[in-house]
Amino acid sequence: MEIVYALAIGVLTASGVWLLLRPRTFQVLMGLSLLSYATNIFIFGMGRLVMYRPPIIEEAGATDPSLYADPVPQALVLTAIVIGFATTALTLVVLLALRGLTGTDHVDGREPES
Amino acid sequence: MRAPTTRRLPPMLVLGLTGMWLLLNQTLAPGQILLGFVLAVGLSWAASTLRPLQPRPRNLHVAVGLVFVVLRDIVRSNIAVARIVLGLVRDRDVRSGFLEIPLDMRDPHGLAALAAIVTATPGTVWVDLSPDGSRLTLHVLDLQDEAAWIRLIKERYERPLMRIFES
Amino acid sequence: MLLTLIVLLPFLGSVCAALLPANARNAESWLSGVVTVACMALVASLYPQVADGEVVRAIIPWLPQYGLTFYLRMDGYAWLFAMLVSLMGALVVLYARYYMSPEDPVPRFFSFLLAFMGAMLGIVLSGNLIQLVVFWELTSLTSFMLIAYWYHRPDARRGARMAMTVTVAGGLCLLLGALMLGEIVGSYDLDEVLAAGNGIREHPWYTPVLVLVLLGALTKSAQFPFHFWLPHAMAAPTPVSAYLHSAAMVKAGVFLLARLWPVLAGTDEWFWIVCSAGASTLLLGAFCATFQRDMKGVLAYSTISHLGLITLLLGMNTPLALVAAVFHMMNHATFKASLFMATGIVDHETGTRDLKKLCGLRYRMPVTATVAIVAASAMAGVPLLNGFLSKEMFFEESIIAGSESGLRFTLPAVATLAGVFSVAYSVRFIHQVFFGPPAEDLPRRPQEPTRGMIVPSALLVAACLLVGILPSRTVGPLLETSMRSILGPDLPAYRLAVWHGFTVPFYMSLVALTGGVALYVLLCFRKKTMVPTPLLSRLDAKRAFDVINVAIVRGAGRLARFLFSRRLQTQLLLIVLLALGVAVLPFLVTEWTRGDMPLTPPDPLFALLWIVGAACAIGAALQAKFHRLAALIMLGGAGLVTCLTFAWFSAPDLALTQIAVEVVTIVLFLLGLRWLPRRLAFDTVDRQTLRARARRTRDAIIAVTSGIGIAALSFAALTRPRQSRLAAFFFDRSVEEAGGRNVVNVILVDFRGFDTLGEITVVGIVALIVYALLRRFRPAPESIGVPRAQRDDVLQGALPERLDDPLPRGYMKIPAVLLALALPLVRVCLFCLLLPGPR
Amino acid sequence: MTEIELPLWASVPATLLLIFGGLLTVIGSLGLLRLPDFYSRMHPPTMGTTLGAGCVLIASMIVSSALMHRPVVHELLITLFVVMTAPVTAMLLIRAAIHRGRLRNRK
Repeated sequence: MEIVYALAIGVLTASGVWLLLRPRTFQVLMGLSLLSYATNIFIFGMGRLVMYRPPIIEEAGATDPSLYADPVPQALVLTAIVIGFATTALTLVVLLALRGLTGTDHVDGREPES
Repeated sequence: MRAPTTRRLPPMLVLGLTGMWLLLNQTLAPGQILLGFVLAVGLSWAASTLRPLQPRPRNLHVAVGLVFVVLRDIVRSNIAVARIVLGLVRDRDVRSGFLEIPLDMRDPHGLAALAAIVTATPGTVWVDLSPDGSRLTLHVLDLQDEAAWIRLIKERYERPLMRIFES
Repeated sequence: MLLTLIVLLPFLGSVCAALLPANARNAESWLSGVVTVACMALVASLYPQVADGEVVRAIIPWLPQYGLTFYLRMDGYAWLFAMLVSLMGALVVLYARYYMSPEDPVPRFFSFLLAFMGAMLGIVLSGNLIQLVVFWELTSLTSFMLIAYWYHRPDARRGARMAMTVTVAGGLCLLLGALMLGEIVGSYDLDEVLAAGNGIREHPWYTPVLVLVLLGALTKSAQFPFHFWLPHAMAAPTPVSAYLHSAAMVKAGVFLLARLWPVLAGTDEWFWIVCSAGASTLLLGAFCATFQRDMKGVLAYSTISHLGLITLLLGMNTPLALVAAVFHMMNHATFKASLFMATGIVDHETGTRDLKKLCGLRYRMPVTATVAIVAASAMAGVPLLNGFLSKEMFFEESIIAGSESGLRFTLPAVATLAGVFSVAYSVRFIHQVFFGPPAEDLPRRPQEPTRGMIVPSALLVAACLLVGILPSRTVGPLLETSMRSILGPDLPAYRLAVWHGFTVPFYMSLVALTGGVALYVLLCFRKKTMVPTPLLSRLDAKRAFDVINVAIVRGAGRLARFLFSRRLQTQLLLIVLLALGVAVLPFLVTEWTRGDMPLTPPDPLFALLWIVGAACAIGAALQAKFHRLAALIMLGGAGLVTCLTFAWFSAPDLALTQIAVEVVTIVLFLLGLRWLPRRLAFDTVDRQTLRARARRTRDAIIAVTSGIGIAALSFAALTRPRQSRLAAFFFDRSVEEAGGRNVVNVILVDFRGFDTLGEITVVGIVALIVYALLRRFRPAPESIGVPRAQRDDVLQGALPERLDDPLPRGYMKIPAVLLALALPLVRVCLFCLLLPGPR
Repeated sequence: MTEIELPLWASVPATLLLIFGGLLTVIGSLGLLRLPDFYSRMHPPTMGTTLGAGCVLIASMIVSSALMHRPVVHELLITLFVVMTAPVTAMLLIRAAIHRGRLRNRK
């Protein structure tokens, strides 16, 4: 399980970084999204992989943390997802505006000379 | 079809939304009913600004009947398509194609209901509606004789829908 | 606490003054006058305590564990300066009321003037080194604003910038010095610092500390080689010059030197550095002042030279010299301020300050003339005036110090020479402005100014006379207390008297007077050499300053161009590489090990899921250039798999959020696609140059490396047991304290509620930005037209031809109806999720 | 996942319904593979969305009602939404296909 998980993070990161280094704004945007997936899963994984034990307390009183998944990374990731969405939307609009202003969708705002 | 500017609350919509609210909350508590009603009124008012024309369905017993007809047809056509897919129809080859149906119904909600029915029954897909709304194009998986299909659509679905929405 | 009030009052006043309407000249001046007078009264009210030699303190702890407290202390010396500052402030305010013309925006002026006064009082009264430096910089800032008051004039802007640069740079040095002092002493408390004099002098850091502090002080009080900013600061309104550049700000430097005198002075370094700076400034200033055309220029250079005199005195390492220095600070403040005011009057009435043009004003402005003459002669050191006394003491000290330091003749000679020049420029100042035939070609017809402008300078001149005639009765006790507060018990006996008998200093001042007059007469005969300043016009410190400025700016630009690339691609590459390097480091230090936690059995379904997910990710990476839609769909696939992963490892909330965000993001992307340029594979494939291929390989290597790295990292982390006390904390608390069973939600909305609030704020800000960007959205020309997919519909007339058409026609009709019907239902569901139901 | 014993009257029909729905969906997907052209491929998946989904929903209704000891009818809403949204997607897919066909004819 852990191996699969780690590999998944790796693949997501790799493709995200690759896209991040591309010259076209759209590619960079996709790269950002993929990277944010990778990051979220990574942070989430820091709470270790726990199955069938969502951090929802069944009965009040005696609560043993080892019975549940770690809620802290989940909370962090929840925030991260929303913020990531905000940034993605922002980047998208910015790149559209850039494309409208500069007439190109190259990240540098102008086509390379070569 | 009324003018887009006038806003009257569509009663059906309000009732439907209230019922839906209760359904979601799984209660019949008076407070919930009231809340749902207020919510429904507000929402359907908002919706009526977005969507000026309102359905005025009548004689609902027809609708009940129609529902059962449609359910039966769904089961049937499922089996039919399954047989086609699994290649159980040896005796003849399956010829699929487009089918043009002249329409008498103009009420958009009726048409919407028709579209829902047509898509819900496997074997027929709604393709196109001519801009003037006089001709409907379907794509039928197993198009044996077109006349039968046209009759089926008009008899089984269009007439009751017209009775519901346009009478 | 009175002290706090003294410092606070001007700042409050400045805030109020800034809020007054622009044309409320009287209100402004009343406000400022009240504030300044109140400060003066407060300071005066503290005199009895101070006179008994006790130190008034006000301590407001701020970060006591770091030795940072807001600490005000007032001893005799501080009292003297506080008095000086507030008194001058009051007079200047009165003067400025009449000087400023109605069209000047007075609120700015008065508010900055008051702020400056507050900062100055802060310097004088602060008992904490850091705090002192803070106020020090505050004075630099406010003086910048005041010099640039007429910011439409380029010379004002330039002068302001120059003064700012020099003084603030000095202030930074001072800050460093203060920090080192604090390190040496172990506390920034001024009392302890003053107590630790010997320890500091023996400390190895002594020399750097001394140099740094001196840099601060000398820049502030315009000592050579930093003197050049003061003449250019004369672009300020005359009240400002009278206040900042004669009485208050330029005195801050020498004030600090005298304040730290017990700590830093008494060594040879001190003697040589301070004395050389002082002496050179003294001579240079006096010399230049003799050849200025502008009245304010003369005054500026004479101020420089007098400050040099004070510095020289401070450098002499003898208590008496210190006494003389402090005494001369006060005297100089009085007569120089009154002279500035007189200059302002002349400027105000005649419209020019040019010594060439002005002539014979005494016929039209007798009162001003008298005032100016008395003040100028005080500056020249004519007997029966305060300038004479301090100059006598100066000569005397120069002899003593010279004999001690082996400069037996140099120092006295320098002193006398400076005296000669000062007499010369004083005489010139007066003679050319007020004597001779009345000038005709003046911009305005001069007459006596309103009483309000005369009174302040007249008062100051009266003070000069009083001090000059009855020194021991007037300033004697004040000087006594202040000196006692600096020097403590070992205050030498000295005698403030007009007549010391026929001593060497007396002859020296005689020489100075006669020589000065003679020099002026001599120069009058050879008028053509008057301007520009002979043999100094070539080496212009200002030009050097400008050159250095330009050099610095250029260098910065070059450095930026060297370090920083405008190209986002390069920047991203650098960032990624940096992150990669940082991540690699730990692997290099400690070899990578897999944790000892047992692996959970791999679930084939999960593996399958992630095979799909990986395929989606890679596909998106490969397709994003030419087939955006496909890439987008695969991105959605990857997101979906992520969401399922969350659900799988028991994080239902995450799964829900992820799916919602996923949908919205994809929809947004789809909306955006329409505005992006078409790019087809075949029109760029042939441009696969070698460089492009190399770049792609490089990027691929980077990407794969980072992927492997993060995979290894996460595997290493996942296989180690986690120890987190946080989880236990939240589990214990969430039901009792927050009354929620879903711990994640409880954390978000309850324990870390403020984080969530901030997050919501971020989202709101983003929404605003998006709105702003889209309002001004200008699509690219080729994507304005109807998209290809809709052209046929246009041909068919399937689009609604009127906007108020309730429904589109043709094939889009039914979807419109259905969605419009579905919308309220969806809304109901959303409300149901929103309102906390019985669940 | 806490194990709760499901009463027989609920488990048997639920199981049957699930099997039947799954079967229908599989057949639909199979049709997606086997049928020749796009338009006819549109049809079989509808089985999954109509009867298949219906069976699954009814099963889930039965099960959850049995678990909560009260009738649970949320699934009706799901049916409603499916019925309302399915035509839209179908129509838009068809439109895309038609558009593509037009393009191909132009070339």
